[in-house]
Amino acid sequence: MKKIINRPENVVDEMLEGMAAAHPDTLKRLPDSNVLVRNEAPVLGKVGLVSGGGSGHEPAHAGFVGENMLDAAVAGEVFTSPTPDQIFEAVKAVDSGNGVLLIVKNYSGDVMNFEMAAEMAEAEGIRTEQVVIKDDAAVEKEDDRRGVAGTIFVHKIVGTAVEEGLNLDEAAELARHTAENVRSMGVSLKPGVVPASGQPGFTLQEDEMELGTGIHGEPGMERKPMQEADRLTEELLEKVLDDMDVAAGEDVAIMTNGQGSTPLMELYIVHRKVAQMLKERNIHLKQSMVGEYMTSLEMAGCSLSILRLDETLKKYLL
Amino acid sequence: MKKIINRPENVVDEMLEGMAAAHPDTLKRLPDSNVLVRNEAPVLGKVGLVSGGGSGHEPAHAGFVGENMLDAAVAGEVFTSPTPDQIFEAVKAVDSGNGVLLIVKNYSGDVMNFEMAAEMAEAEGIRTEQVVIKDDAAVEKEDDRRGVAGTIFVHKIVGTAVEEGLNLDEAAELARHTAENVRSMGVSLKPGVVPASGQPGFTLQEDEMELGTGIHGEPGMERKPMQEADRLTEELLEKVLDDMDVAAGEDVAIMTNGQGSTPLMELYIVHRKVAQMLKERNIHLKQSMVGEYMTSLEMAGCSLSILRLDETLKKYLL
Amino acid sequence: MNLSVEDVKRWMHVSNQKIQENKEYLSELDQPIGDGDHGHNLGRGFEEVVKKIEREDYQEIGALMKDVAMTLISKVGGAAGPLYGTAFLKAADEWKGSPTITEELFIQGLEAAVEGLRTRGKADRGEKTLIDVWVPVLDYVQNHDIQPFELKGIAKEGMQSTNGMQAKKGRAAYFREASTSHIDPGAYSSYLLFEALYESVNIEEGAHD
Amino acid sequence: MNLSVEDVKRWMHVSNQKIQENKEYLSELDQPIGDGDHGHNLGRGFEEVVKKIEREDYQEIGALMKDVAMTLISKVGGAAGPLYGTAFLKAADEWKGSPTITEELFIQGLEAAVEGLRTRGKADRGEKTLIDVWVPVLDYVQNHDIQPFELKGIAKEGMQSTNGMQAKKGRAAYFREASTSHIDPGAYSSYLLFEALYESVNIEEGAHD
Ligand SMILES: Nc1ncnc2c1ncn2[C@@H]1O[C@H](COP(=O)(O)OP(=O)(O)O)[C@@H](O)[C@H]1O
Ligand SMILES: Nc1ncnc2c1ncn2[C@@H]1O[C@H](COP(=O)(O)OP(=O)(O)O)[C@@H](O)[C@H]1O
Ligand SMILES: [Mg+2]
Ligand SMILES: [Mg+2]
Ligand SMILES: [Mg+2]
Ligand SMILES: [Mg+2]
Repeated sequence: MKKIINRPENVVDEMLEGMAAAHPDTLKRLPDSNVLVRNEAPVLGKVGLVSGGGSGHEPAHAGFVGENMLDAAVAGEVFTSPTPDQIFEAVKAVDSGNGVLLIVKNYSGDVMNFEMAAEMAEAEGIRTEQVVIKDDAAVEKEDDRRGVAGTIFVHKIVGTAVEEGLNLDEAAELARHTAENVRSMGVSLKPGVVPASGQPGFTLQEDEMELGTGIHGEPGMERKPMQEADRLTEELLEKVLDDMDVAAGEDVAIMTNGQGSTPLMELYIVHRKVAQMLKERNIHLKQSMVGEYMTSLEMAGCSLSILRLDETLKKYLL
Repeated sequence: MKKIINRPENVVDEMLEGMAAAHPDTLKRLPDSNVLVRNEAPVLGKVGLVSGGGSGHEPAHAGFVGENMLDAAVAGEVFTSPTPDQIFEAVKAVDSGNGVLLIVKNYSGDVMNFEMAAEMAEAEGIRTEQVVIKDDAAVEKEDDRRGVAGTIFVHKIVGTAVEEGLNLDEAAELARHTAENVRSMGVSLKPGVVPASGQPGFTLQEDEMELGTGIHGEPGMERKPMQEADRLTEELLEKVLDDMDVAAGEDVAIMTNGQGSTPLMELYIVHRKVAQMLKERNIHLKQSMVGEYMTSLEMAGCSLSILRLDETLKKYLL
Repeated sequence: MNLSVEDVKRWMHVSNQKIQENKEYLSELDQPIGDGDHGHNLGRGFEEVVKKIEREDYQEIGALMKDVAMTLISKVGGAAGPLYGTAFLKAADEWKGSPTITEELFIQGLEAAVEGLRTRGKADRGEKTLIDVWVPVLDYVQNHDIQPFELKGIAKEGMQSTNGMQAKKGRAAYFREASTSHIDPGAYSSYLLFEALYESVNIEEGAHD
Repeated sequence: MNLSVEDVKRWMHVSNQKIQENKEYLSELDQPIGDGDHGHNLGRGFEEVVKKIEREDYQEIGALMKDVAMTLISKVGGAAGPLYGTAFLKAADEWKGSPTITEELFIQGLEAAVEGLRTRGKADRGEKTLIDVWVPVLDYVQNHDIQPFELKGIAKEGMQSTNGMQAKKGRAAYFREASTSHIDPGAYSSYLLFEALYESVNIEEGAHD
């Protein structure tokens, strides 16, 4: 597997350096850290918003740092949660005295590292709240559900809301409310390759696909013969609609997310079927996001995330 | 090669349907055509801006339809220029009586089809101007240079300028001026696969890369052993800097463009080196665009496009 | 060699047959020195051409040829669409109002077509394009009694001559030296059109025997 | 079994050696039921641990253990970082101010560490995690005279017992039935730590013979 990198152990550092060099008007890198912080941070009077996770999911998370989004993003090694000291640096950098909300994806490592960071913050007198996102409809048991692409909806909605003055408890409440209304389901055709190992995370035959794959290439519900776009879209969309009992007449937003190497052409072919199916069910598609939001290196495949919209969510999203 | 599609002959149609369904607030599809048009078109008093080309380069071109960008994008079959009748439909839809500027990439097919469309428009009394973009520094002879990712700079700058009231001649002049100050150079690691044939456009060994590849996978200057990111970036950037004799003290914008399946992580690693090199040469990096702007299906690799900025270009770009 | 409306229709039908039969081969020729779509592009176009002209009742050849040209223009795309479209459109102008094409008209039509190709493609002989078939064919008809079989032979020679040329125009030009020792796909498809002309006239003559 | 500052330093050195030697193996264990990084994560951390503790002069074990814990916390990441970090940090609290760890202190430290692991990981025995090594080891030291060799054996049994369990916590849980018939990588690395303890004490005892 060919990669445009230098030494594998430097990919995260060099990527962050590149991001900081590319977007000096928006963000800066905290010295000696893997934290990218919005230039204006800490924004006076505003609750700070911090997210993060392993690297390899770009543009998540640093790509979502900015106005109406995150105040800081913390990058771990590739597919490895960031460490508590780094998260804590981010918390300190964005706290304006109004506390900091941590948006965490439900992976053991992420949950534990953010929890430890929160303990460090508490010890220093900084208030934090954590919201753990569990949007992956592929997993049955609610507690085990992973946080995947739907997390971006939470960033966006809460990011906008805190800009308008919500306090920490209100922000946490809104984040939980948003998370409850998000479901995601992914399918993968080809794994990504972690730079350090140079090995694919799993193997699939030419005629196979894997339904419900996680964002690090962990396996999902089942391996199936490859299907055409419309059948595959039906499987994904029906799963998320059913899982949340979306009813006729409701309003939704949909993210059709590419996992890294799927051409945008294919994402739009999928999205076309999504729009058709929603129309048939009289569900109103109020907003579409089609592109790469939460990737897994060069994994091929896509995920659908649905957000059920009520008046509150519409206010901050649309 | 697995693809998320239905029937290969329907990919363009279904993609366009998906785009229209996803972005109803921005654009609409002209009935029975492969043309996506900005909702407000024809914008009163404004010169119309039309571009297009084969499909498979998404988000180019329909992804750039909107305010301060294109009024319409015409999609051909995959990697095949659109036909004159389709381009002519686009011209008619965006002409508000102020004429239409056609931004064409320098490929025989594109040039000829746009030329015929312009003849059709002339026959109907619609004034058009064509500007042919030749930004590919990989090709020696200026007339043979292809139009590649740097074209997006022209869309953006002229799109903004016509919004501010430039007339057709001024717009064409600005487009030519922009084009003269753009150079691009690409490298590919892995070809894309055209849905109709299911075959890769070319083959490269695990340790090979191809410098100067075109956006349909046509070959470039040379095939070389795979290099690490910094060396590869040096080759690309030196080529474009030298080709345009960019001198110390000048201002530039850089687009680090992914060709389809290259992780954003890698693009930022490249961009980091770009920023370093420019700094060393005392060339000022005024704007960075890092991401997928002009792809070739799932081709792996990247291209660098440089725009030398003078006061006029800064005014419309920054 | 006089061509009636029916003859020209048959020419187009046989052309379509040949293009479809050679679709994969034409795209294969386009693979090493282009983007591998020439056969598919023309296949898409000629399929529509025969559909279109079957539906219509033509009184003269200009209208028929114009339909052929417009269909190719709107269905083929790429480089081949505007080139063949322009060629047939220019010929249609010459043949407007004529229910039969005489040898003289045929030559005039071909002259106009080649002129159109040159202007549209800004290409000349020896640049490894379909021009390398059309120009020798024009040469031949201008200077000889037209024998369809000979005309086909000339087209074939032209097509074969592109094997060995370095491409200067179109996508193939990016392959530089590597473009040599391949037949140009556009030259091959042009050869097929002239072969189809020979065969449709031949069937015709056979039928009258 | 009494442990001096030097003993604990040696324990950490031997632990590092074992982790580095088994880095690829640990990541391989993590491949089929995780994301294949466990060895690299711990390797990165323990390398820093020995660098850190080499530079410092410790008067007591609490400070030494705290440095170990904080280094693991800040260098490992993933699930293993906070787990091992928490375990060592809790033990460090128990060992604060003590220049030597007596058996009693050792037991207290281990109790605190396991308590920390349980709270941090919200996991229990039988869920195919490193807990399945730590809990039996704690059981053993609470109920027997500590024989480092036996302790190592208990750790090994615990590690082996994870082969056959279905994972309920961590990434491995997503593999459900497929996670059975694999050794848990965290259990294996925990076994290595206890093996390192045995070997460092053994060298020590050997050295004193
Ligand atoms: N400028 C030109 N002048 C004449 N013929 C050309 C020119 N450019 C391309 N061609 C012809 O077109 C053929 C390629 O057609 P096709 O593959 O359908 O289009 P594209 O190159 O756009 O994919 C070439 O083989 C060549 O004969
Ligand atoms: N909730 C948990 N409780 C206890 N141990 C856990 C838990 N989650 C994971 N582990 C342990 O961590 C190990 C995986 O560590 P590692 O691969 O470094 O982290 P990650 O899973 O984040 O890649 C597992 O083998 C398991 O022993
Ligand atoms: Mg990991
Ligand atoms: Mg083509
Ligand atoms: Mg072609
Ligand atoms: Mg792991």
